Amino acid sequence: MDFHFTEEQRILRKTARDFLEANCSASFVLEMEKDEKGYKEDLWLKMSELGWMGLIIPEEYDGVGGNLLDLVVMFEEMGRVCLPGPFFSTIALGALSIMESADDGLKSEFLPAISRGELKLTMAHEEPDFTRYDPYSVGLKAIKKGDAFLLSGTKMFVPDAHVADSIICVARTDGQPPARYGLSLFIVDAGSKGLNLRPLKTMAGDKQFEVSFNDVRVSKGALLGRLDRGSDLLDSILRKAVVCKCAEMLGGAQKVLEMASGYAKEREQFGKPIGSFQAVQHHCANMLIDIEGSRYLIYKVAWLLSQGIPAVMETAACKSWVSEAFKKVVSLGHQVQGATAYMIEHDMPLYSRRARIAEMSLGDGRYHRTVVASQLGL
Amino acid sequence: MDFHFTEEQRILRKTARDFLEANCSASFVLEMEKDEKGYKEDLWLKMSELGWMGLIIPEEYDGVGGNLLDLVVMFEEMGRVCLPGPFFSTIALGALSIMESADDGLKSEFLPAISRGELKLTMAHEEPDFTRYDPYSVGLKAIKKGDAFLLSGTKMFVPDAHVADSIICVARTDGQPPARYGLSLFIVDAGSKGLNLRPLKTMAGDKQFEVSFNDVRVSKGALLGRLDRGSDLLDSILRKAVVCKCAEMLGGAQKVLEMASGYAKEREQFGKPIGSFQAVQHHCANMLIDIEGSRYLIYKVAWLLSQGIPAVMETAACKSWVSEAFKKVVSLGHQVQGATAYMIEHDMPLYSRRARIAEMSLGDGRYHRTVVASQLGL
Amino acid sequence: MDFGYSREEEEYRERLCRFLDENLTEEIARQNWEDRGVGSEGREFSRKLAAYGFLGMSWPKEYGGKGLSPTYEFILLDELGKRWGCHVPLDVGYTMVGPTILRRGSEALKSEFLPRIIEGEIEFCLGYTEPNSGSDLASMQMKAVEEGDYFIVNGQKTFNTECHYSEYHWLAARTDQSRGAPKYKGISLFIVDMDSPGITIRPLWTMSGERTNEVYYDNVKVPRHRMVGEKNMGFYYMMEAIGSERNQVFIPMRLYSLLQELVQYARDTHHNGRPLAEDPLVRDRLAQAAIELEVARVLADHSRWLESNHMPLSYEPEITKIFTSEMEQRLVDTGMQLLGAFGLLMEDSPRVPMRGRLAWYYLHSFMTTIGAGTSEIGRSVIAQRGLGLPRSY
Amino acid sequence: MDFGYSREEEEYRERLCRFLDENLTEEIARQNWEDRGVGSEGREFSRKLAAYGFLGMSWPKEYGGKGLSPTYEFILLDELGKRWGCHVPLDVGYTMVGPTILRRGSEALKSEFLPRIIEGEIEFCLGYTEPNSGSDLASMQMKAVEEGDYFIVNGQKTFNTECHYSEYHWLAARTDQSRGAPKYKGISLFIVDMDSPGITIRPLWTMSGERTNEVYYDNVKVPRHRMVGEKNMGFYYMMEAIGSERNQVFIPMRLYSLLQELVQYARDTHHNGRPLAEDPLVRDRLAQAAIELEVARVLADHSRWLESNHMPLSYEPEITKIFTSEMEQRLVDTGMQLLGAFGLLMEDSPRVPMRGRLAWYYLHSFMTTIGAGTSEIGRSVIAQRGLGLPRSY
Repeated sequence: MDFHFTEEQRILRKTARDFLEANCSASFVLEMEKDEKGYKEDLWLKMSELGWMGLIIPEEYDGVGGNLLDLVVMFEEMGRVCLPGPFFSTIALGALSIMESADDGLKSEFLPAISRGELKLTMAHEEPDFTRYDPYSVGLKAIKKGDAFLLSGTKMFVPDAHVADSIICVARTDGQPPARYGLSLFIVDAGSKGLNLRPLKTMAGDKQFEVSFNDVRVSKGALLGRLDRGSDLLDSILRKAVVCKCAEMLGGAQKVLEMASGYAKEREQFGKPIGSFQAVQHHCANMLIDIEGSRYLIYKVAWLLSQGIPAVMETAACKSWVSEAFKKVVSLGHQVQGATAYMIEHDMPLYSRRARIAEMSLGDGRYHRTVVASQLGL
Repeated sequence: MDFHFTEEQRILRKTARDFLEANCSASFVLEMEKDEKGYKEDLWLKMSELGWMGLIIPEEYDGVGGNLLDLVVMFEEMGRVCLPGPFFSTIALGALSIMESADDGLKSEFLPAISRGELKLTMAHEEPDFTRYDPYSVGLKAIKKGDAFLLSGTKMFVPDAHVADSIICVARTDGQPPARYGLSLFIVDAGSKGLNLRPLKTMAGDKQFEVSFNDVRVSKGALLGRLDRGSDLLDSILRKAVVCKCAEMLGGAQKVLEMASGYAKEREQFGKPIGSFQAVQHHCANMLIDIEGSRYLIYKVAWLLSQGIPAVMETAACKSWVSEAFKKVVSLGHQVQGATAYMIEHDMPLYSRRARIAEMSLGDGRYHRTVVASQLGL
Repeated sequence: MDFGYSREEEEYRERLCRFLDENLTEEIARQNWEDRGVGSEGREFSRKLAAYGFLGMSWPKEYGGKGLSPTYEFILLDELGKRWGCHVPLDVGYTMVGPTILRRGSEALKSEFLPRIIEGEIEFCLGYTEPNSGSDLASMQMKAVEEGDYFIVNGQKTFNTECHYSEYHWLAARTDQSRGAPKYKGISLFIVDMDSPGITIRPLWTMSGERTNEVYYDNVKVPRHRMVGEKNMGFYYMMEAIGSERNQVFIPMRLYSLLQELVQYARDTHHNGRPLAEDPLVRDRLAQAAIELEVARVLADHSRWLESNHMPLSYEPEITKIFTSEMEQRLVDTGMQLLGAFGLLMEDSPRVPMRGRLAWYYLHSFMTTIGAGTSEIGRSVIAQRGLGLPRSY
Repeated sequence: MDFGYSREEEEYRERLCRFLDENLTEEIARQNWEDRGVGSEGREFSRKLAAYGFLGMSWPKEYGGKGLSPTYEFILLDELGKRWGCHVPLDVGYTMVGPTILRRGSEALKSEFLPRIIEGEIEFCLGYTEPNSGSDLASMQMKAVEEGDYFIVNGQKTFNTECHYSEYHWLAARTDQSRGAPKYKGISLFIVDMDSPGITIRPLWTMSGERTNEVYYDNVKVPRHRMVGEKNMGFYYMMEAIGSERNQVFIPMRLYSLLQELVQYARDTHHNGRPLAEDPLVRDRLAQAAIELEVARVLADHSRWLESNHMPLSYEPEITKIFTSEMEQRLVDTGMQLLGAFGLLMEDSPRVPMRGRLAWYYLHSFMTTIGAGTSEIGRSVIAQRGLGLPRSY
């Protein structure tokens, strides 16, 4: 049992905190919400120079060779400032997918370029015809035609599709939704013919897309993992991505608590700091309780997964809990900080809007509780 | 719109309050929990002399001719002191059933005797084979044999069966559970051959029984309402009984709030009354909010039903809400009053134990929310 | 005990419903509800509402009202609210300022303002909150110094929401600057022309897209006769109005349309071939929301009944406010659970369900438990006034 | 970051599990958990636990311990807890009194008491709470006046739970009666033989059937050498011990068996031919309970890790306590929703499911957020110590 981060992780956190505080202010985030691209290439390159793109990528592929806990530290810091841009898509959905696939050819092709900041990825998974999250409710068809596959169907909520060089597409090669069997993952070049994007407009101004595939042709070399058995690979990718998403939320929640408790110490009404009112104290205490639980659960799951333990139940528990916790924290953060924090220019709405995006991303609490229930033997 | 009670209702409340405070102390209630019979006949007779048994019974049957709101006032006061004994069973389950049945012969036979306090009734409805409340999950069979019916099966959670003179038994005369069609109600003489009681032991020491029917013979004159179509009658009986049960809970909740806020004013810690601490204030405020909502919803439903409006959704909403509210109120009541109120001799546990009994009686929140959902068109 | 309406009241409701079904659009409803500023359609609707005789039912006849029971006003608010959460378009004047003018204003102020309010012609904006005076409103610092027939007003207000389209500012300012005077005994109320020289308005935009304002007063001259009631009594007037204001602002039926839209969504939306409405979890949560709406309605009914019968309002409207506002937050969360990721989409997004109303409601919902007094202050008020607990601060 | 156990720790756990599976019965577990008094079976189990070497793993060797990490103690508490919520049978001495003797007691006290605690031979009862001193413990009035080699003690304690079967009272009493002294600077701790002349015990029965006690002291003579540590420092000793005590008392795994029994019930119980486990509402609620148990466990793990590594404990054990105790109440409600009316039945009723454990848990659950400090005090402690907010009282 050891809750210490390593010296390297502490340095990583400090570097990330300093860099992001200097380069990613709240007004920058608001600006990027309105920006069509949603991030700045020069910031991306700076991050790349710091080695962040390669953080989790093995050294043999020009990466830093870090582990999932290193990545958790990074996402905590990014969540803390609501960093815009395709880092999550490229690393947590993209690089991790390729690493999990254990396909040396694809690794050589993609990982070094990702490491160098030259390549952006994303994943196309959910679909408009399925109105609730379920990873196996996939209807987009990939039909074998000679040495290639033809992909047809529509994907929803694809993050950063407008800047991705390649899209990892979850397709059905056999069976009917919601069968777990019959899914396959393909890496699709974003410039492929037949790919069409429509930007969605979400409450957080993040960049999500509807992506339609009209007979998009991919070679059989684009298959990631095994044909028809993609769900196994998908599950292991999603578990790691879930922890990264939870870490993002944790960073945001921690920042909200700091804002709220800071405000409670300074803001005076009735002749004293509002933080001396028990109601405000208890709101702040409730935030801390929810955050501490989230924090150690995230670290535990990251540790379990980094040990190669599937941790199906713990990961689902983590996403469900942290989603709910972040929601509660932003509610209380607003309640403590009053009308001022309801203004769009205040930092607070950045977090309360993203809390809902993160809640729905990679499965909401409802979905993950169904996983926990099954794991309980129900 | 008028939230005033009539002058008669105010007098009724005052009389009931005074009488019950004088005759039903907390220690008496505790004593009755241990008593096999669970009530005192002399108290029953005094209540009868006050006209309480006949309160809701029409004057033509020797009753007082009151309405459902009068009965709500009475049950509030009874809930306030946790009155033990078969009043609820006899009146809310018994007399109301017979009145709803619109059978003049049965009315003449039963209502005057109930009015005079000479007859006690109860209803046998739920069954051990059905593990969740659902009024139509009835399997006890009534088979026609000549001019009579033979009843076979087992009933659960039958209140006060040990002192009832007659038991209104919900039986299946056609179809299979959980079909709504095919239920019939019979009035069974408690002395009938083949009837067996086993006392259940609940957390509130109230008197509930398992009642088994082994070819119990009843004449066809014992049929209450129409054959096979008992569910219509049952529904309208249960709606009124539900309001009475909610009124009982309201009286209890109000008393808990009075205890808690009284304690908060008197108990000092850190040199001042604990009621000046915001956390305690907010607990008390939350109790009041839940109680006020319960109160006016109960009055509204009682008024609707007394106007002959079925109020299916409102009644179900009422039971669900009031059950949850009473639970929350007793939790907060305990939290405000600390360790002292955790002692069995304190009044508080009377209410917290009964809150759960009442929650489960006549359908828990879960069940009633399914009714509301259907009424919403879901 | 009677939860019914009289035949006259029901007839009024029917007439009103016909009118609203013809004249009220979602766009008009949203202009007010979302504080987007009441535009020409809203102004026209307001005048029409008045012209058809639906405004002023409970106001005295001498100012253009009909002298009937406030119950009619609540019927109006309920029927408006049922339609996309609409409110009286010029609601600050109609539901908040007007009643105080009626209670405390001079005959001249009454004659000047009340008829125009009832005709749906003018709007006011509240001028209470200051940067350092939120929950502790009585600590306000805006100064009004008497000079002959005028008050000279200086200072700053914030979160004054309707200022950019209102004709008048309903301003609270400190008129007793002497040291040692209790802070709540030195405040007066004024009606200020928004186009008075020296007033500057700066927009503040909320996270849900509404505009509110900072308002700066720089030696603004306000005629003495525009002071409402007695000098230094303003805080008492604000407090005596608060119960009735809550009754007029926190209208449970304004949540009815959101609930109905969610029910409809659950019926119409399928997942893997089955309507969401069949899922016991969905059913349980939507049923709970419907139950809470029933509760909110009886709480409001009770509090309204007190007002309609001129009985004192104490903690009761505070309960309605807290319950209704917190219920709104729970309802929004229920909606979010139902819609999942689709609930994140804003109104002009492809594939958006329910015209993006849910996302807007979410963004808006943070304000409901803060605006017009926080739930925390409210609960202490309930404990102290409703239960007699000692003061906590 | 490492959430694993060492090989030695895992081996210890395996050995322990084998022992518990053979020797621990539900009856023994309940004697302690339900404060029914530890009977002869419990005493025998306690001695056996010691004899097999499972007690004292982290205690110094000179007093009979093994000088290893406190992690072993937590493994013991977890494995006991998993089995019907069991605790160390003589837990007050083992988890609360012993550590303070070790930290603050004289060499004589250590030698006298520690070996017997580790041998599972003796039990203590806490003597803190008084009728007028609950949350405000430092206001206690029990007096201990020095007279030669003795203190003469007078006064009353209440809710002193294990007194009727313990050998010793772990008594806090006021030793500085001078006016004006801060109330928390005049309290000392004593070890008092429960059979000392002048002690009277009166039973108090709780709503869930446990016995607790009022304890009256009438000129009870307590030898001076039975004072623990320095005079007037008792309150500080109580406070410095509180974090570790919470770590030892609020064991999330004690809720594991209840959760498991509920899952089993949902699987085994049918309604109209379908197992309750198929109902999405049941699944959602039980999953939520399992998730909360995961959260409680990592909170406890973190707080334990601080203790095991001799880092200061601040607000962390308070979080574990609040979360675990409130989670218990939610879990019980989840159980009640699952069992419906059958959950009302007590253990000796016909047709009772789960041996009536759920009804007992419900009755017991009211105490969890009050005993050992209320959630309200706890949240203020968390806000003040964990976040640096100013004092509220």
